[in-house]
Amino acid sequence: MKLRYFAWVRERIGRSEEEVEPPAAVTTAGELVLWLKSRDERSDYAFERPEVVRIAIDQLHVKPDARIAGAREIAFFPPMTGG
Amino acid sequence: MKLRYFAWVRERIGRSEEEVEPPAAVTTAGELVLWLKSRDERSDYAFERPEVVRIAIDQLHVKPDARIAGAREIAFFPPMTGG
Amino acid sequence: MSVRLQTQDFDIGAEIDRLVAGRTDVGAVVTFTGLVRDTAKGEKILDMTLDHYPGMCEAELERIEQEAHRRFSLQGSLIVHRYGTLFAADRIVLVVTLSEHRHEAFAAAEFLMDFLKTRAPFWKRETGADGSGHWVDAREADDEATGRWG
Amino acid sequence: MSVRLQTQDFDIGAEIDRLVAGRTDVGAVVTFTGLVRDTAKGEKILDMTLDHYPGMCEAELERIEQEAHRRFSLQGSLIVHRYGTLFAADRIVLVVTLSEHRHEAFAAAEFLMDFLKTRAPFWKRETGADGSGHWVDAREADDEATGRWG
Repeated sequence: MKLRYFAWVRERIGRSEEEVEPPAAVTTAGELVLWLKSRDERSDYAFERPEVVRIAIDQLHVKPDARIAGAREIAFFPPMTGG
Repeated sequence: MKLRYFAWVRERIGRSEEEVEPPAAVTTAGELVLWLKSRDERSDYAFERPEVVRIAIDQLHVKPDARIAGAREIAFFPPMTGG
Repeated sequence: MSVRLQTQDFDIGAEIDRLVAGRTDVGAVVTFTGLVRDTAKGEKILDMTLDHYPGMCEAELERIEQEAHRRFSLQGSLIVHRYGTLFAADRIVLVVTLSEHRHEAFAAAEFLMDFLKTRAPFWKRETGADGSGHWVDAREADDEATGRWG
Repeated sequence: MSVRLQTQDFDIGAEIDRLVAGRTDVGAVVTFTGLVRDTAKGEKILDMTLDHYPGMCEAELERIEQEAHRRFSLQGSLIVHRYGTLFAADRIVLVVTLSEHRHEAFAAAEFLMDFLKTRAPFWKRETGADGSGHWVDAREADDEATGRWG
């Protein structure tokens, strides 16, 4: 699946997108965050406070308990500040 | 003092303004309405339901119990429908 | 703060530009524009004529505007109201409010319109499709809207 | 109903004219325009860059707009949002709502802005007077404003 990062989440991770294949045990968006944190220091820093990072699966806002099975694109970003 | 009429109050009375000198016993705007009603049929018709006619003394909205002593201009008109 | 009564049309974009010109502290601009509708209570309307009380109209609108600036944190405001005869889709009234934040600008614009509707001495006369004229009745909903501001 | 994301400026008067063109049943037009302010929390701002999530941004704004049409009696609406780098007094966002009556147009415009602020994937990065950039923090007041719509 494709992961996308925006704003300071992107800056901390150091890339705007990547393809990942998480292990089968990773079933929710929240578990995906924990798996990414365990992967490297930059990701750990980006998700330092996972509760402030927003998640969208296939361009729809979701909560961390959302299932990721079948997702094409999962995005992580800070709270929005448009308008 | 000068009286001014607007919208259907003006049409019913048949003039847009006039100079009047009410008797000394007429001290409030409400009493002025009663005095006008007693004067002629058209005024009586204009103030058929005095409670719906709005009053302004010197271009300020007032209630019928407002004193008219010293007033330069008293206006009578229907509820407003601007905007 | 300013109030204008006029027979001619107004340009919403140009009015906003004039209010904001030279300022870099405005965050929110809200406008309300009232238009003439071609039907009223299911009846077709040919035209609408706005009668007003010159002098008191301006004074009352200025009082309403001052009250809005007392109640809300505003950086600027404008009220333009037309009078005379207007036709379907014509602009009748424009209210503009400027503020640092949007809630103040929205609330102030709605406040101005509610009070304008019930306190500014304007009266509408409509001409129906059969050529007959009649004065528009005041709406109770407008009095209620004004009442909620306490 | 329409949603547009663009880097270029917009013309508020022209946008209203396009929405109302050919209609004679619209009574109320409300617009909200958001502008770049030159200070934030007391600090001078040189410029502001809007990052966004292409695709989701349009989809989310369309969902917000549909929800507004479900909740309010609207005759039309428009959301235009710019992205890229903007400077003090530049226009950022425009919301326009059309309705027969003013309260619906006001409520819908405020609803659209509240939801746009908290749900549309845009992020502001400001450059301070010393040249340092920082991402703007989300305001709790915006979440509260969204919460009040239930």
